[in-house]
Parts: sequence; C-alpha cells; structure tokens
Amino acid sequence: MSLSLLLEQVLNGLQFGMMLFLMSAGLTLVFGVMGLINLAHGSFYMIGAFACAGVAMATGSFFLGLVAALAAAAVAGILVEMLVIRRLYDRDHLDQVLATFALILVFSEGTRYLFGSFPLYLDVPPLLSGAVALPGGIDYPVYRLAVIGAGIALAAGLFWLVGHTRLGIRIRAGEADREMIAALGVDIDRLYTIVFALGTALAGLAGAIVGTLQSVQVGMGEPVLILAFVVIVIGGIGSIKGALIGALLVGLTDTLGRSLLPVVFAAFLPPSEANAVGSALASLLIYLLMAGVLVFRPSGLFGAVRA
Amino acid sequence: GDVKVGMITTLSGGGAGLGIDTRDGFLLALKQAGADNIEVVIEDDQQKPDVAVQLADKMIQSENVDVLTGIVWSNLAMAVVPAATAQGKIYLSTNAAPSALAGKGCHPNYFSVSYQNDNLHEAAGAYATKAGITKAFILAPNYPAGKDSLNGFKRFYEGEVVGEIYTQLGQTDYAGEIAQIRASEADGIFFFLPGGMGISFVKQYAGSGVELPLIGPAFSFDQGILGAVGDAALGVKNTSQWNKDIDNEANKAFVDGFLAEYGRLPSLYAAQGYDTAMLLVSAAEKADVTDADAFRAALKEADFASVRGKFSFGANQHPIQDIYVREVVKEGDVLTNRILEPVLVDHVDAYAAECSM
Amino acid sequence: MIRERYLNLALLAALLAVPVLAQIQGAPFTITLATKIAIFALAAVGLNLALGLGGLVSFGHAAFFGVGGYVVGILASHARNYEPFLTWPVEVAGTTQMLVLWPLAVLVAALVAAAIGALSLRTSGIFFIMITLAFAQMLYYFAVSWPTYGGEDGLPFYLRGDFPGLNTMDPISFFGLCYALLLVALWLFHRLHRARFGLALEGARQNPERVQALGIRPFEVRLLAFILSGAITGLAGALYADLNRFVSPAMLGWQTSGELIVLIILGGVGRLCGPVAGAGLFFLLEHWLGGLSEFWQFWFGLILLGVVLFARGGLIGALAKDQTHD
Amino acid sequence: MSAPFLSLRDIFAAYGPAEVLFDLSFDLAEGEIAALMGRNGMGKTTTIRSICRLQQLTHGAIHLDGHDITRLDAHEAARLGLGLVPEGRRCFAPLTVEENLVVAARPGHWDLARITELFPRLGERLGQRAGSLSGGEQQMLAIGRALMTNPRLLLLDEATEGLAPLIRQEIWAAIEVVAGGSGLTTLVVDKSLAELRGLARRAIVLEKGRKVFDGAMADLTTDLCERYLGV
Amino acid sequence: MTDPILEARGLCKSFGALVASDAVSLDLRSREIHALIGPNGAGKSTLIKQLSGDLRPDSGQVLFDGHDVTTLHVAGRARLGLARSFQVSSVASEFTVLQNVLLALVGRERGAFGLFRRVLNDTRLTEPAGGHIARAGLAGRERDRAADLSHGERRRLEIAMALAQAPRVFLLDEPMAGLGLEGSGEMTDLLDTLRHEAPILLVEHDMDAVFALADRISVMAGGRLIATGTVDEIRADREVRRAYLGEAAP
Ligand SMILES: Nc1ncnc2c1ncn2[C@@H]1O[C@H](COP(=O)(O)OP(=O)(O)OP(=O)(O)O)[C@@H](O)[C@H]1O
Ligand SMILES: Nc1ncnc2c1ncn2[C@@H]1O[C@H](COP(=O)(O)OP(=O)(O)OP(=O)(O)O)[C@@H](O)[C@H]1O
Ligand SMILES: [Mg+2]
Ligand SMILES: [Mg+2]
Repeated sequence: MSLSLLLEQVLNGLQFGMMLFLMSAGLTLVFGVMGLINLAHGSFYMIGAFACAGVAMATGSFFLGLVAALAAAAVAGILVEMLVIRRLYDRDHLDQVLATFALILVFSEGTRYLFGSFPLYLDVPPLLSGAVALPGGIDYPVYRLAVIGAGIALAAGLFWLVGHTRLGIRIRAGEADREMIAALGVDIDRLYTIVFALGTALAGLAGAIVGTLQSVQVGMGEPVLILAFVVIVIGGIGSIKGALIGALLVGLTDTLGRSLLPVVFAAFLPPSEANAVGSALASLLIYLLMAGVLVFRPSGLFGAVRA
Repeated sequence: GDVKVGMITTLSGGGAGLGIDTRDGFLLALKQAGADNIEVVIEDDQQKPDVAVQLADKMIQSENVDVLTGIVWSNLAMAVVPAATAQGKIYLSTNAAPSALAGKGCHPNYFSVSYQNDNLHEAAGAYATKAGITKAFILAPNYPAGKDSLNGFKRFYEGEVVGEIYTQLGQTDYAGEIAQIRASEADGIFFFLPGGMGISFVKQYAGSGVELPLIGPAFSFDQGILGAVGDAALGVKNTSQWNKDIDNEANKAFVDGFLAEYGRLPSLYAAQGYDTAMLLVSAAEKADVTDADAFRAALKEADFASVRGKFSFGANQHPIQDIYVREVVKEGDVLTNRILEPVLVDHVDAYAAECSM
Repeated sequence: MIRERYLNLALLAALLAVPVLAQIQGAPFTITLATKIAIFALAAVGLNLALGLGGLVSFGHAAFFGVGGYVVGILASHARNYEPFLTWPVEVAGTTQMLVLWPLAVLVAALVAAAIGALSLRTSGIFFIMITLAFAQMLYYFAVSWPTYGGEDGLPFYLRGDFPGLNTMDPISFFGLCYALLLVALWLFHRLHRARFGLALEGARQNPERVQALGIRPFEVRLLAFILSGAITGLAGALYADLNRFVSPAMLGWQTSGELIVLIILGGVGRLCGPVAGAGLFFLLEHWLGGLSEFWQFWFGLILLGVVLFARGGLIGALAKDQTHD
Repeated sequence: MSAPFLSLRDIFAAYGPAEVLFDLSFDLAEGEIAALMGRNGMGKTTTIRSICRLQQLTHGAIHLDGHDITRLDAHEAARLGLGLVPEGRRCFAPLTVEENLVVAARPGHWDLARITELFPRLGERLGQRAGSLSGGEQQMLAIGRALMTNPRLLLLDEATEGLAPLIRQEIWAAIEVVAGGSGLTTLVVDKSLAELRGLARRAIVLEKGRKVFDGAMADLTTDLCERYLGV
Repeated sequence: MTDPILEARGLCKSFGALVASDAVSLDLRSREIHALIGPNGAGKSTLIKQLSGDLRPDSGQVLFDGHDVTTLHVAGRARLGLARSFQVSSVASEFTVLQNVLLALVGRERGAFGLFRRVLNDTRLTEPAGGHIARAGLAGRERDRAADLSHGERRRLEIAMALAQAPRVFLLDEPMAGLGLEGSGEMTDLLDTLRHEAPILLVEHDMDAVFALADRISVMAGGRLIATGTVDEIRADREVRRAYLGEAAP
C-alpha cells in the first residue's frame, strides 16, 4: 500500500469519525448528559432523514429539507418526552429501555406507513456535489468536507452549551438529584424537555446530513444506534470531548482496519483467504476496541472515574 | 385440484419492500389466472430466520399447506427449506436460491423459479469480459452469499482481478473502499451489495470523482430501489433474467396488470413472485397436489408462460434461462432499466452436476 | 406477596394447560408457540438472575443463547454427517443425545460467561451494558463470517436431538422437556434468591461499598451470578436450536439480547415469574397481531408502551398486590 | 400584627399508607427564627419537605407571604423565596463546588464572594468535585448553595450535622446577623439544644407527627425537654 | 500496656496538591476508645478509609494484629474483623432493616458452601440479628424498608450492622451524627459497653460524647496529627482550642 493511499485512508477514517460524531451528538446530550437511555435515538435519525427527503423531493431544496428534518425530529422529541419519558424519570432506568424499544417499533412502522416500504431518494445538494483536489493528489468529495465542518461546528456548540452555560450544569445536577434541583427553584421538567428535544433535533439533523450519503430507509437508525453508543462509551459518558475523540477513534479503527487487515494477513495467508479473514476481523475491530478500552479504563477514555 | 399455499415473506422492517413486491406479484398472477382453487396464507417473517422456521412449522402443522413459498433471503431459506422439503412439502423459491440447495442439497420437493444465486453474478462476469474490462475490482459483503457472488463472477470473467474486497455486512460508509479502487489500476468495478448497502455505495461512488464503469447484479438497480439511488445510477450496466421491456404477452400482461393494480412499476421480485404463482397454477391444473409424484412432475414441466419468455427446469430443478444485461435509463422522470442484450443464453447453474436427483 | 405466589402458579399452570389442550384439540402449532415461550422464558430466567437480582444489565446474553445453540447445532450436524467433530488429539464424534448436548451447552456457555464476566465486571452501569454488548457482537461477527458452520446462512440439522424414551419431534414431548427445564430453572432462581447468595447479590446491587465493608466481595458474587446466568441462558439456546432444528448468527445478534431484556422488564424485573409473564405476553401479542395487519408492529409498539407507562414493576408488578418484591 | 410570612394550616401528610403528620398548624412571622424539635422519626423532616412542596399533603394548606403554595411545584415554591438545606446534604456529587453554588443562584445579598468569605474552605476547593469533599465541607456547601438562592425563608434540616464546633458557632452567628439585617425568616432543625436556645426565640416541638409545644424557647422547661426530647 | 490491635505507621495520602494524610501514625489498643477529632477536612475520614482499605495509602503501613494488611482489600479486612460505620449512612435501601443486618451476618460467615443455604428462616441468623437491631434502638422496625426510615433511624441501622459483624475493631465515623439529643445519650451508653467487646476508633464532632467516652484523644489538622493525649490534656491544649474547639468549649 502506498503512502498516499495510507494518508487518504487516514483522512477517510477521520471523516468517517466525524460522521459518527454527527450521528452520536444528539445521543451524547440525551444519554451522556441527561443520563437517559434512549434506544429510539436511531428513530429520530430516521425521522430526520425521511423529513429531509420528503421535503427535498417536494420542494427541490435540500436546505429546506434540513430545516424540516430539525423541526420534525424536535417536535417528535417534545411529544415523546412529554407523553412518555417524563413519566419514567422516577422509575427504574430499565423502564426507559422498554419504552424506547416500543417507540422504535412505533416510529419504524409509522414511517413505513407514511412513506412506503421502499428507500427514499435524498442526494447531495448541487452546491456541495463533486470532488475537489486536495494537496497530495487526493480527490475528495466536497460534501464530505462539509460533513467534517458540520461535525466540528456541532462539537464546538455542544462543548459550549454543556461546559459553559448554566443549562449544562443544571442538567447534570438534575441527573444527580432531580428533587433537590427542583427544590432550589429550577424547572427541571421543562429543562429536560428542551434538552431532549435538542438531542432528537440533532439526531434528525444528522439523519438528513448523513442520509444523503446513505440509503434513506426504514430501519436505517438501528445500526446507528449501536455505533453511537459505542462511540460515547469509548469516550466516556458525559464528555463531549470524549464523544468526539471516541468517534474519531472508531472511525479510524474501522476504516484502517478494513483496508489494512487484509493486507496484513496476505503476508502469511493465500490472498482470498487473507481477504476473508482480514475483513472478518475488521468487522469486530471496533468492538474489540471498545472492550479493550473498557477493560483498561472502566469509565471510558474521558469519563469521570467514580469514587 | 385445490392447493393451499403458505407464503412466508418479509413484510415489516427495512427489507419489507422486497417481500411486499413478491407477495403482490404472486397475488396478481393468481388473480389474473382466476385461480380460485389456490388458497394463500401469508405471514411476516420479520427477516428473522427463527421466526421463519416457526412460521413454516405453523403452516405445516396447523394450516396444512401443501406448498411453501415467498422467502426472500438466503439465510432464511436455509433455515426453512431443508426441513420443509424433508417433511414432504413442496417449496417454490421466489428469490433466494443458495448453492447449498442447488448441488448436493438438491431435493425433489424444492424448485427455484428465480435463478440460482450465482447466475446474475456469472452473467456479470461474462459481460465484463465481453465489454473489454481487463482489470476488474470486485467487492461484496463478507457472508456466504457475498463469497458466492465473487466466485460466480470469477467463474465467467476472463480478465484479471486486480482487487477483491469483502466489506462488512450492513456497512454504510465506503470511502475506504473507493479510495482503494482509485488507487488500483482497475478499469471496471463489479459489486454485489444488496439493499441499503448498494444505495450507499453507488451514491458515494458518484460523488467521489472516480469514473470507472460499474457492473452489478440487478439487485441494486431494481425498480424498487432505483428511485432511491437516483441519477447516480444512470447508465450503470446490471444483469438480470427479467426486465419489464422483455417482449412477450405474459410480460405485458404482468407489467400492465401490476401497474394498474398497485400503481407502481413492478420489480424483479414481483416478476419472480408472478412467475412462481403461474407455475403453480399450471401444475395445479394438471395434477392433484395430493399425488405428490404427479404434482412434482407437473411442476417440473414448467408448462406456463413465463414473463421472461422461455423457461425450463434443469436437472436440479433450477431454471435454465437467458440472462440479460440491462442499462439504467430515464423514461421521462422515472428511472428504470432497458435490456441491452442477452449475455448468457440457456444458462445452467454451476451446481447442477453435483445434484444426484 | 401471597398474591404474587398465586399469580405465579396460575401462570405456570396456564403455560402447561394450553399446549395440553392444544394436543387434545389437535392444534400442534399452539404447542410450538408455547414451547417458544417456555424457551425464551428459560433464557430470561437466566438473565433475570444477573439483571434482576444482581443489577447486571447484560446486553450480551445473546452470546450465551447463541453459544448454547451452536453447541447443539455443530455436534448434531457432525452426527448427521458422520464426520467427527475433532480428530486430534482425540477423536470426538458428533452426537444427537440431548442428555449429552445439554450439559455440554451449559458448560460451554458457563465458560464463555466466566471469560466475558471476568473482564466485564470490572466496569459497571452503562459501561457494563456496552462491554457485554461488545463481546456478544464479536461472537456475532465471528459467526457471520466463519464459513465452516454456514456463516450468515446458519446451520440446519433437520432433526431434533434424541431423548431416551421420547420422540422429540413430537411437539408435545418436546414441550414437556422444555417446560420441565423451565421449572428447574425457576426453582433454582427461587432458591438462590432466598439464600445467602441472593442476599449478597442483591445487597451488592444496592450498595456495593457497604457489602464490601461487610466482608463480601461484590466481584465474586457477581461473577458467580453471571456464570450461572449465562449457563441457564445457554441451555435455553440449546433448546431453541432443537426447536428450530437450525442455528444461525441471528441468535447471537444484539436484537436477541435486547429482546431478552425486554421480556424481563415486561414481566417484572427480579420477579420469579417475570420472565414467564413477559415471554408469554410478548410472543402471544406478536403471534396474534402478526396476522392482523401489515403494520402490526406499530400496534405492538403502542401496546408495549402502554404496559410500561401503566404497569409499574412489569406485568407481575401490576397484577400482584404488593409493589416490592422479595 | 401583620399577616404571618409562613403559615401551615391543618397539615396531614403520609408516606403511602403510613401517616406521619397530623393536623399540624403554625405560623412564622417575617424575620422570625424558630426551632423545630422532636426525637428521631417524629416528623420534622416531613414538615420541612411539606413546606418545600417535596411532600404531598393529604390535607391542609400552606401559605407563603400571602401566596397559597399548597398546589405549587417545588421549583415554583422555591422561586417565591424558599431556601432549603436538606437533611443529608444532597450536594450534586459530580459537579464541582463552584457549579454547586451557581447552579441555582439568584441575585441578592449572597454571592460567591460572600459565601467563600463565610466558608473559606469552600473558596480553596472551588474546582473540586463535591462528591470528594469531606463530610463537613459538603455540609458547608449545602448551606452555601441554599444561601446563593438568596431566600427569604431558610429551612435548615440538620444543617450543622458533622460540622466542627467552631464552624457551627460561626454559622449561627451569620444567620443571626442576616435575619436581623434583611428579615430572613428561618426554621431550624438541629440537635444541639444549647445552640438552639442561643439562636431561636421560638420552639415548636413534634411528637409522633403532632404538635405538642409551640411557644417561647424560654418556656421549654426541663420537664418538657425530658418528656419530648429525651434529655 | 497491651500490644496495639490496629496500627497506622506513617500513612501518607495526597489528592493532587492536597496532602490529606501527612505521615500519620496512630494505634488502637484493646478495650479502649480512641477518639479522633479535628476540624472539617482535617483528614479524619481519609485516615479511616486507609485503615479500612477503601483507600490505598501513598506510603506507610497498616498493621492489624501485627500483620501488614496495607495491600489487603476491604472485604478481606472486614473478614479479619474490621467493622466500619460510614459517615453518611450507607445501607441497602431496598432491603428491610432485618435483611440489612442479615447481610452483615452473612458477610461474617466463611466458606462458599453456605452460599446456597436459605437465609430468612434460619434462626441461627435471625435471632442474633434481632438482638443487634434492638441494641441499636430499632426494635419493632425489623420489617420496614431501610428507605422508609428517617435519617436518625438509618444512622441506627448503620450501627446495628456494625454490631452484627462482631468485629475485633470498630472504626466509627461520626456515629452520633443525626441522632438527636436522646439518641446521642443512648449511643454514648452503647459505645461505653461496646469497648469491652472490641476497641473503637471514634471520629466525632460531638464533644460531649467524646469527652465522656474517650480513653485517648488524637487531634488532626491539615492532614497531620497535632496532639494525642487524655481528655484533660486535650481539653487544656491551647493549640487544639484554637484550631478546633473554640474558646467556648466545655
Ligand atoms: N420515604 C418514606 N417512606 C415511608 N416512611 C417514611 C419515609 N420517610 C420517613 N418515613 C417515616 O416517617 C416518620 C417521620 O420521618 P421524618 O423523616 O419526618 O422524621 P424526623 O423527625 O425528621 O426524624 P430524624 O430526626 O430521624 O431525621 C418516621 O417514622 C419515618 O420512619
Ligand atoms: N478524592 C478526593 N479528591 C480530592 N480531595 C479529596 C478527596 N477526598 C478527600 N479530599 C479532601 O481531603 C481533605 C480531607 O478529607 P476528609 O474526608 O478526610 O476530612 P475529615 O477530617 O473527615 O472532615 P469532616 O470532619 O468534615 O468529615 C478534605 O479537604 C477533602 O476535600
Ligand atoms: Mg429528619
Ligand atoms: Mg469525615
């Protein structure tokens, strides 16, 4: 493998990591900061993608679609929080698991009812299509560069929101002791609704942005869910920085693993076998990474070590 | 005589489109044939093998069906078919036809009306050779069907394979693979990435600036999915045993009927469902299903007008048929395929010889 | 409390009565459905030990379920092919004897649980959820891409194993076996719950620091619970393989793990018959709704949602008089 | 006499089937410092929680500064000027000391500077996670956090538990100063009779959820103390 | 004089720049109550945690009965006979009072075989458990959930659990906290008899109790041991009055 290909793969890995970060940004907020296990995160991702595809098809404007994605996912988030999640805060955490599992079914089949069983069309807007030449002779799709930009912007926004506003402090306080923060005069219910809706809106936004590169179909959110959990857990719960680094690590591991492992195995196996073994190993690499991180750092890379 | 059919197919979740088309094509055929002696029970397998097995048990034990059909996915077929045929039920495949059931594992009660899984890949190999591609880059997911597909391609491809990649099942990002393609000296790409994987790959490939020709089996360019792939698919060559422009009476009746009945263009799966039902109708006219030998013989005659034109069964009860190369084109606003030419004529699958039937 | 006991007895009686009636009426599929419920209940009883009593939310129990299944699948398929499973260092032939396969499945699942548990139990809370998922996913991807035993296509073996004196292909006999094993597991669960072990395990869930200061190492108690839990779930996997005469990586997938958790929450976490109630409700609903509409999962989701919102402590919790379990 | 600042009327409260408070009524005037006393488990904390709207009442009404707060949520009541130092500290363990202090701060006399002046230890530890503070430091933090909301009614439930004698003296002194200066009304639960006598003019004594004494601290005879407080 | 049962030798522990234990050496002999007092944040709980095994010292040694237990884990030390009460009540809150005390009794048992024996109707456990509960002043509340106890009642449960461990050494971190006047009196009496069963290292801010009970008093400030002596010596120590007691001290 040539050096420039290797460099390009590193770039691809970073880029994929950014995409993962986009997909997990909403979950970082809802799960990492609010401490709420939301299995339906992927459903909001799907809602965003479908809303964007639907509006983009109807109006021809991808950017209107983005707005629709944000709005649809936020509204769905507000409804879900007020009708379902709010009743579960003082229950066993596991009830959230069951409730959000049920929501996956409702959202998936509801979407299929509305949009049909076939994948939808959603493409990169003309403004961002095509490739540019990067130094080093790499042609790189413009849209992917835009995704990187969006990821950085989101990371910065979240970092500021959680680390530097009272909102972040209050959510974390609410997670530690809901009753006490209410007794101090904070309307924690409304705060949670807002933050939950923000989280789902981010999921919807990611669905729209990443959906252009992937297939917009029912069930598209489920693999995202697992990946997003992996990312957040590797980084350490509650840490935006952790989620970002976790995402980049996962992206790099996955992309490089896929392209390098078969080459490595080819050194001592016949080529087609090396291929199969290498890519089999590559598919479990990120889980290996997660298990390894957790075995050595039981609270993730940047997680607070619990006393 | 009367026949009771159990259809197990995927009607919910991400893969539902395929099952729904299968079902709709099947039911359309029964309707058009006026076959009210054929009763159909339909169940959703959720694309889960264990659920499929249990549904098969249910249909066999409680519904007393004579014939099973409808499964879309190879892994579900592997779970259901051997047990069902062993219990004396007829299984007519509307899609999945894994090699394990075509060679040593063939069975008198098992008929594939679609193809043998490798067929379209083999045709792609043959077409790549014919189209003058001398250095192919090939990729497929890392699971049995993926391996079969690359092997099928290589079986008929005479050029050099300069790159061969197994991707992950369910993978969504292909930047890494595309980079490898760009860095290779390939002059053509063969890929088998069913479902959402293919959509993602084609979209991302289109934006990457790499401009080598793509060749693949019909799955990623079939009617149900083309709309989602969008213009990125325009001009891509893909192989199929059927297309809506094959010129014969049966096909015309099918395509027009489907459009009229469901308001959308039919897909490959719908065509396969349709043919399966037609085959069944033809056999039910000739023999009573309670007479297993006669019924099997009637099925094997394949005395029905296939939407593909000529159709017959080989020794292992898989189709002997022509396989075409199609091109994605736009008709008005609608993306669809048109046939370019047949690549493999009267094609017999590679496993027929191993079948000791 | 009394009422919960009656409720449990009623549930178990119903689970037995329905297939027996179905047998009399000649509705074999009802028996198959009951068998599936019993098997998943068994798997969930295993998980309930770790999750309900120990608070160890394992999102990777599919690993043990699948491993149990593959033990049966692999050995049974070797027995059918007459190819030995191992030729070196000793020749090991395949087998279809359930009485050999079950202990083997339990043993292998327990070993896997010991290995996964020893590493995973260093973490806690959500990290534990995720690390168990990670190990299960590794097994899943391994099974998908390992061609020897069918990979993603899975491994059919056509006939159920043999049990002395029974025709296991007869649905009611096979149900009887599964039901009996479920009862044994429930008894074990009950017994452990009331024993010193259960006290220590539950104590470690509520307050590990305290338990430690009392001279009990949470890690040891939890590891033991996790191994027992994995072993029971492994046994269920073996039965499930036999029910379907087929194993596939889907048994190892995260959806299976999730389903097991859902069954327990649905029935009532930590409650003796929670898994039975949960599995019963889940699969009956699935079966009943599945035929009604193409969008049955939508209604299914709504019903599950209703249960979480309005039935505190799961089905058993809502029906039993007392709100706490002990 | 003006209307009472805080008034409890015929309060009944229960935890599930277990009734804890029975027909409890009392008033506090603005600027008054009162002590709520009674042995373990007699209902002191339940009374405080009722005032803060953390405890549902089965009957009765609570008024704060003329507002009926009986049906308000905890955060609404708090915004009317309730400051709680809860039993058992309940600091937000994962937050830093500074975050604990500012999380619900409202403008007024007490700000970060004044709190760190009152508790220099907290000033030295602003960046430390509250969960790793020593017991006494956490208690200081709980008091500081309540003061930062600049309440008009301060509810101290065993607020000096685990504090060194010297610090306790300082806290009582500070409260006296504020109460005198800005009319801060205070209801204290504490275990040291001697210290309460020095601080509060008024005593309310609970026995099994019923009020058995309400009057001047001076009238709390040794006999009564022995009967209801066990000393 | 008897040999010390528990001994700290030059324990050092820092959190970042903060030195919470600065070469602390101290011992506990049989039949004594050794009180440890000092301002908030002086490092008393940190010392207790190092003795009990919750914290590993940066340097120094902990000796139990002459054996070095510095690297032994918490449960191991508990099994050797070290009982600890927590500064903030730490109980299994979903369990009943009885179950909590049973848990303490079970922890004391050796060997794994007993693990599968029943617990709730085993009179070898329930009878002594009842005794410990009564002794801590919770008689009649055996079947109440720990979560439903009032603050003071939970403090008592904490003590009942320590009693049930039948330890060779008690490490009690502020046992009087939250008890109220009557309760403090009762607890003082209880500790007074307890010292005959096992020596007590007592951390407490209730000076009435400390002066009434302690055989020896050690005073910590800023992570260092600044004085050790009898009640009268400490009471008279000017440094201690300035740093901790205040001039108004009794
Ligand atoms: N969450 C609860 N559920 C049920 N009962 C409770 C609960 N909290 C307290 N109780 C009971 O209510 C009674 C009054 O409790 P409360 O906490 O008000 O007492 P207290 O006077 O503050 O006691 P202490 O001095 O111990 O803090 C006690 O008998 C207690 O057992
Ligand atoms: N994990 C930690 N990280 C940082 N600082 C800590 C940690 N644990 C304790 N400290 C600090 O060490 C000092 C000693 O704490 P310790 O709990 O031993 O005090 P203490 O003497 O028990 O005080 P109190 O009487 O208030 O309980 C305190 O200032 C505390 O803030
Ligand atoms: Mg209280
Ligand atoms: Mg302390």
